[in-house]
Amino acid sequence: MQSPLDLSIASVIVLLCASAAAPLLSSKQKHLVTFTFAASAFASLLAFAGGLSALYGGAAESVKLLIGLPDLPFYLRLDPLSGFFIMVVAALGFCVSIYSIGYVRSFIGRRSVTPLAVFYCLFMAGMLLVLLSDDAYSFMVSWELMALSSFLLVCFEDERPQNRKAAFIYLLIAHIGAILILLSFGLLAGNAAGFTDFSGYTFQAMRESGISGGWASAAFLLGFFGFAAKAGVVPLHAWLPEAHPAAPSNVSALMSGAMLKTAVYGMARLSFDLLPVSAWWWGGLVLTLGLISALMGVLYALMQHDLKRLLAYHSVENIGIILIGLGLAMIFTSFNMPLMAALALTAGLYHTLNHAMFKGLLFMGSGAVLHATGQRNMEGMGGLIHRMPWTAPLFLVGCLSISALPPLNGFVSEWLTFQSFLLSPVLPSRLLNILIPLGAAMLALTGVLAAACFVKVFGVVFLGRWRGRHKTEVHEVGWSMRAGMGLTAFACIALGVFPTLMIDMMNSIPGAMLGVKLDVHRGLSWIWLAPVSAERASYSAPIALLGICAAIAAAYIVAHARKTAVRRAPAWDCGFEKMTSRMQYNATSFSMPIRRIFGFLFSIKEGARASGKHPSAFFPGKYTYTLRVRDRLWYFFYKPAADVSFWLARKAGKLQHGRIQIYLLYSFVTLIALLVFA
Amino acid sequence: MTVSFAAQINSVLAALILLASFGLLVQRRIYGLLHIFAWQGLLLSISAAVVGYSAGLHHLYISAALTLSLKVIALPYILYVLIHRLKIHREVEEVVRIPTTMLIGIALVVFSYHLTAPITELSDLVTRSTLAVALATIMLGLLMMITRKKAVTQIIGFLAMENGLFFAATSATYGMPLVVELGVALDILIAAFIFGIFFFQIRTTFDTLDLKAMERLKEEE
Amino acid sequence: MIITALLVINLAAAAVLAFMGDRKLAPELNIAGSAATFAASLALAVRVHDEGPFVAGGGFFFVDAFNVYLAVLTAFVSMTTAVFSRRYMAHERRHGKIGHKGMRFYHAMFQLFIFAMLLALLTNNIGVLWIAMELATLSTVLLVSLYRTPPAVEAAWKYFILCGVGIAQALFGTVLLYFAAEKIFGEGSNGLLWTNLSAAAGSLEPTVLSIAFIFLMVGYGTKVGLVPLHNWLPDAHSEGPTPISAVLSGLLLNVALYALVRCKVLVDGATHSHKAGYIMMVFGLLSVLVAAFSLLRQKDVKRMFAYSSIEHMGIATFAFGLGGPVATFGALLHMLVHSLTKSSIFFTVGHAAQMHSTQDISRIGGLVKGNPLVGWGLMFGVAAIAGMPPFGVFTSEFLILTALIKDAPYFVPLFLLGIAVAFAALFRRVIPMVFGDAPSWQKPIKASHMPVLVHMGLALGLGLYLPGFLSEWFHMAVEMLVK
Amino acid sequence: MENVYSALMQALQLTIVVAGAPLLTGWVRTLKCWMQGRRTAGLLQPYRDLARLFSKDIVLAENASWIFRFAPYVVFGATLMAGAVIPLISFDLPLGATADIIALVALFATARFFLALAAMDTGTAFGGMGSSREMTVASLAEPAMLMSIFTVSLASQSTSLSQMAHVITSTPLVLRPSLAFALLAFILIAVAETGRVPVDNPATHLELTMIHEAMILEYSGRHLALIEWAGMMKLLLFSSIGIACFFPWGISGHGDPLMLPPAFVILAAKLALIGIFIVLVETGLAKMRLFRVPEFLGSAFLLATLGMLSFFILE
Repeated sequence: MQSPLDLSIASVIVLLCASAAAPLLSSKQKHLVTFTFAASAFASLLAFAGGLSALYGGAAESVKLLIGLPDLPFYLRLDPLSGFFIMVVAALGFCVSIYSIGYVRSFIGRRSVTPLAVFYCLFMAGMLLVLLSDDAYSFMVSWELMALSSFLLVCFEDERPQNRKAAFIYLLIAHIGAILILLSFGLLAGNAAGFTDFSGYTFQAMRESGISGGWASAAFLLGFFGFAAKAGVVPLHAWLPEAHPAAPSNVSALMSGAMLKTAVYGMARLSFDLLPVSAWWWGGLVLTLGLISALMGVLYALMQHDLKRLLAYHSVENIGIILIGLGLAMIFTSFNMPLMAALALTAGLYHTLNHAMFKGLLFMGSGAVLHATGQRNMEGMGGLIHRMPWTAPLFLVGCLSISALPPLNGFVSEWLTFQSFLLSPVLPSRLLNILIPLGAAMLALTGVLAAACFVKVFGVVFLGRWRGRHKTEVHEVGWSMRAGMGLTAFACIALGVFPTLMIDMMNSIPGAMLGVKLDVHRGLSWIWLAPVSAERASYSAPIALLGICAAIAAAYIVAHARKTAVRRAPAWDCGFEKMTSRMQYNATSFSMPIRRIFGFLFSIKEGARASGKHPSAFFPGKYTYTLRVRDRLWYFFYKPAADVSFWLARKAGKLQHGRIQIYLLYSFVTLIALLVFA
Repeated sequence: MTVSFAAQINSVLAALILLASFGLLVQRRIYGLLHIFAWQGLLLSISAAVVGYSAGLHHLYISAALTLSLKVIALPYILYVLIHRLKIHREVEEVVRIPTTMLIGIALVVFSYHLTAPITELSDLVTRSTLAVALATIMLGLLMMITRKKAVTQIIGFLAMENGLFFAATSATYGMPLVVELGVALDILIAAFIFGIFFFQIRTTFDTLDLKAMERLKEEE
Repeated sequence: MIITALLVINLAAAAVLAFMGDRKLAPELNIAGSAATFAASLALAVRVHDEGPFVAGGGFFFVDAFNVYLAVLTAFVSMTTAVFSRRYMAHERRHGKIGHKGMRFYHAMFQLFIFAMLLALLTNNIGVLWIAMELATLSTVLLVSLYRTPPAVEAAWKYFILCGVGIAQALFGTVLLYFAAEKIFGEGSNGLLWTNLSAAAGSLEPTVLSIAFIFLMVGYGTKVGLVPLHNWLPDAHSEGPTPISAVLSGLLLNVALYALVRCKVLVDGATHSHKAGYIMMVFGLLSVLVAAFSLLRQKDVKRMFAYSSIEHMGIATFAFGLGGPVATFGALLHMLVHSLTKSSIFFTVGHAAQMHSTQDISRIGGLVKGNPLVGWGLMFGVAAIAGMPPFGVFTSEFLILTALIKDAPYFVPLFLLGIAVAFAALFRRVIPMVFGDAPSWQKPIKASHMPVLVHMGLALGLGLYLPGFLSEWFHMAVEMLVK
Repeated sequence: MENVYSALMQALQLTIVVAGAPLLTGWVRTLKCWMQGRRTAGLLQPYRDLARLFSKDIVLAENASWIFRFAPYVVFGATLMAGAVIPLISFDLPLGATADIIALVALFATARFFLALAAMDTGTAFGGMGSSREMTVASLAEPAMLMSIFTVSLASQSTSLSQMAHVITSTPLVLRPSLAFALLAFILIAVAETGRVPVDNPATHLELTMIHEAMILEYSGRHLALIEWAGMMKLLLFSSIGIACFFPWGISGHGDPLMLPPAFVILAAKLALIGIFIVLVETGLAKMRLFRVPEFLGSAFLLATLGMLSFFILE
């Protein structure tokens, strides 16, 4: 039996070898696909085993590699936290790799898939290394390796200019975030012992660095916003809805399901491990931004009709929910209430796992839909459930989970989050007592809006009738794609119905980070989830599921007691005749009431124009409705920044005036100035 | 002759050199520029020789000879030939009007005196007081390059700067070590050839030596 | 002995090539000469590695950890550039951009230029250092105007005049140094030997040296290309032949910075203040900012990378000014990796320009489809130069940034702004060049891939693993630079 | 013995929910007829309706998929599951701990989710309209719901219904302003959730005002029966949630059978009163426009928040 760390390192090596070997096969594309993704699936299995056993064992082991700076080799370390995240990444990585075998084949013939194969493996390796690395240098290297490879994956279909633009925005924001992280490490290392001989860069040294006060806050802020840029926290989310649709769907699944999680890992590592116990406003900041991201994310998602863009905005929402857990945990920690912190942390981390699963599932499903219909625009879809008998139910599972409906996994983590919200009255600060419940209400709003959004998604994409102008031949996807989705769907159900098993295993994380273990049974048997006390609140997914099934069975029996015929007929629809498929509600009309209620948050341009033979008449031949919903933050933040920098660029350009006398004058004036002032 | 006498001669020469560089600033005709430049070179070599004699440093004779051959004979001749061959318009055109240039020049002299005062305090050489003049010459050469429009005049300004440097070397430090002197001389010689080539290139590509033609490379608006 | 060999080889090669002219084997001979130089430099390196720093040629030469790695780097990059220029110049020759006289001149001057830089690096005499710097300028001036196009001539003229003036100011600074040294060492060239000066730095006259440093700063700073003395640089880089742009960016700037740093050591020793450091920091920061913002609106690809050179020289200068072991280590490493990466970028850019027969960014596209190695080479080159790991530039910037926020946090925002803007500008321009469909006017060319591969390989290697001896040298250099 | 007793209680409870729900609806309808001076169809009419629907054939829209046929069962099942958790006449329900009130709300949400999907399934205009509006109203109701729960749970330190009710009954009666606010909020929310006037009108088939009805427009036969039945149960359950949270007195404690008959009577009385209240409201008020609903539920949220604040400030 290998040690967990060995397993993880082995999987990284396998991935690197696969990406190195891929170009050699580039002449035989089919074999290339099979080989690469089989290899990455195998590597994921190794890593999964490693992560799981590390999480189960609860101990930390570390190793020092030979590469790196001479005085700063790469330090790798595997403790429960990183083990958990490795497990998350690997689990999703496995499913997505299986899925990719079928998905990537569809590119063959249209373009070379070699870059996709190479960078896919590099991307996986980068993510695993981020989670393993134990010093600032190797962390940054693997962090940027991850960013670079994912950037190249995003502009895989590089003929489309918007893909290139998306990739650019993504890379820019990611890199700025990386620099911020680097600076925060710089502060920690600078305060640690042995900065000048580079040994201060190890996380161990940072842990022991007695950084405190303003510097600690500065380090936290730098690091947090650095990671937030990667996680897509509002207002740093602008890249996310651009990059995810641009990337191939298997990559979007990984980026959204796994890569964002590495940012969460970074935040957890920074605020619970490297930095000393936080000031309460750190947690307050995280909580607030989490709430804003959750709400804004879901609202923007509701406004979308591009399937993958919509899902991308939901990633913003779910990252927000995860941050809520983290933020509450930090607040509780700052008031020295480790047990409650443990609950909040577990809630956040469990949602991390769940989100990886259902968002991976949903992105893979969208990939399947894209593969089948060749489009991402929901307005042109409908009725796919008749053509895709496998994809539809699997996608439905994803929808139910992300909408936080029992008995699936999304609900469990949101329920735990609510429970930790309900603990806030014990906080000694009146202000927090009053403010935090409002946060709970916002979370509730988010949950229901998400449900509304996914009624829209499933209803418009899979139900109803085909909305497209011309019929396209839609077909079910191949076995490997179904298998990939099926695995994640199974995970969603399992994590939803038997949450306690996983949560018990995750107990080693608060044990390691906060020094307390969480008892989620409170004396009840394993089927019960009672995080605080049996009297306070309890939830049992298995019983709920059984109960519902029993009730359904009973209802079925009752309903079928008397034999009645079933016949098909045109929809009645209040006797409305000549229903065409274009009269159905579509994504835009579905979200109209919500758009009207929350309209003030968006910049909406709505227009209706009569056209046709006599537009002026009361019954125009044609009526065109146009709607453009834009991200306000884009105009508050990004555009001004760009404008300012181009203005400055023009000013800088003026320096290069072209006249040699002017240049000589510069040098002359510089000389005089230095002589006078220096 | 006595050291003090040598010092007096040297300061006279310094005054003349300064005068020469002002002359370069005011002179409107190119041949006139050449003459003044040659005179300045001559004064330099004399002062070098005088210093060398008075301080008994024989390598200064060599540098004096170098100066004589380069700056009094070779360079002016080359420039003369070039100007003649390229039929350069005889008038000097300036960017800044002459009187203004004069005023700036005077300001520069004052500035360089103020700057070198603390240094000359420290020196024990007889010629130390001339350091200010050397610096002033350099600054005036630079000023000339800034305020002139033609390539030729810029070159002359450049060479005037070199004169200032040389003067600084001799007066402030009794001359640099011989290796350096030779190297510098060599560089100046190469530079001379290069700008010779340049004049032809510029002439052939722009058919004028006016620097106005060479303001294309800039950041477009 | 080794040193003389090292220098003579170039001179001999230059002479032979001057006679050979545009004959058949001239490019090969050019390569051979540089290769021999590289071998010699390696021998030198081995000797330094075994015996440590030493003075040779009656105190005329001085080799220590600081200049030996730069010498090896110079020899190496000159070799790869010679290899690159073989095919590149052949292409230019075929397309009649350059005549046989031009080729003769090119080869001879190339070798002379390398000689000048090696001399500047290895000499112990700061007067000779100055001479070598001037020689380096003069030998490249006419190479910049090699194509005889109006922009080329204009660029060369500006290069000539601005650097000439700058270097003249440096000479005055040197004179002042000598003036200060004379009182200790008396007449003769002892007073210009860097070893003596640094030994006696404490007793040199501070006021003189601080004034001297200002002249040296402005003088050598012009050659380093620090804002606001940088104006010659974009023109010269964009208009000269690409191999020359590569060596100018990759080597000459380094050598000038080397000269500046050598002088800074003396001044610090004399004045016992951080004044010189602050001046360098200001110059560096200004360069980073101005270069970054100028990058944003570039339309000419070589011009763009010229500005990026300014930016990186700014970073290195800033780091040297910042001082402290970590920052200095970073700066030394930065000089190395920047020259490797930037020259390889210029190689790929040169080929890209030939493929599209233009340097206009908007007319270059789809490189990956046209010539994968050039395309990916440019992509990864830019990623490296923009500070993406696992390439070496990241390593140095990592050290510099961490040291910066520790020692001078108030500089961080501006510095960060500069880096971020430069990053954005580079990728904004490069992504459309590398990706997308190949334009109709794209023509296949015979590209020389070896140099690019070797350089990028080294840049990558240095990012992941810094050899022991190298870091040893860096530490020694840091010892010498950080008193 | 103990287990058997509580199992019995559970069974009894379920039968009350399943069998009693139509009665409550019937009671409300009858009252309404009286108020409006119409002849009544009698208390038992809902049972007859259900029976009739069960015996009828089913007409499926051509486009309907398995979602459409599966939804009614889920709706019924989820509602019934909820019914097993809310204490009606006794506290000791073995299934009581299965879901606290948050999970309970989520169960109703599941039912709603499937109903909305089914409405989209037939591909008609009204179905989409119904589900869109239903989800909108729900999304506005939920935060207010949570706030009022939060306020109540502040007092009882718990979100498990039995526990909340138990705490209130076992502690001496104190007048809590927070609970008063929460109650008001809860009433508004319950009106919205159960789709009564003024938010929605269960009796209307006027196309553009429908919300709930628009969703089930295409249903017929047993499917419709199940949905209607679930709807009735939902009315009963929301009433009993209100009872458990705010007026739990009279619910029998652990293991005393003697208290059961009075508890049953008291429950019936409470439900009757609630029915009267509903009818008064529905005859007194007119249905409001859809875009007035946000204000309606917004005020519910405001009340709940006030309740929470008053707990921290006054108690």
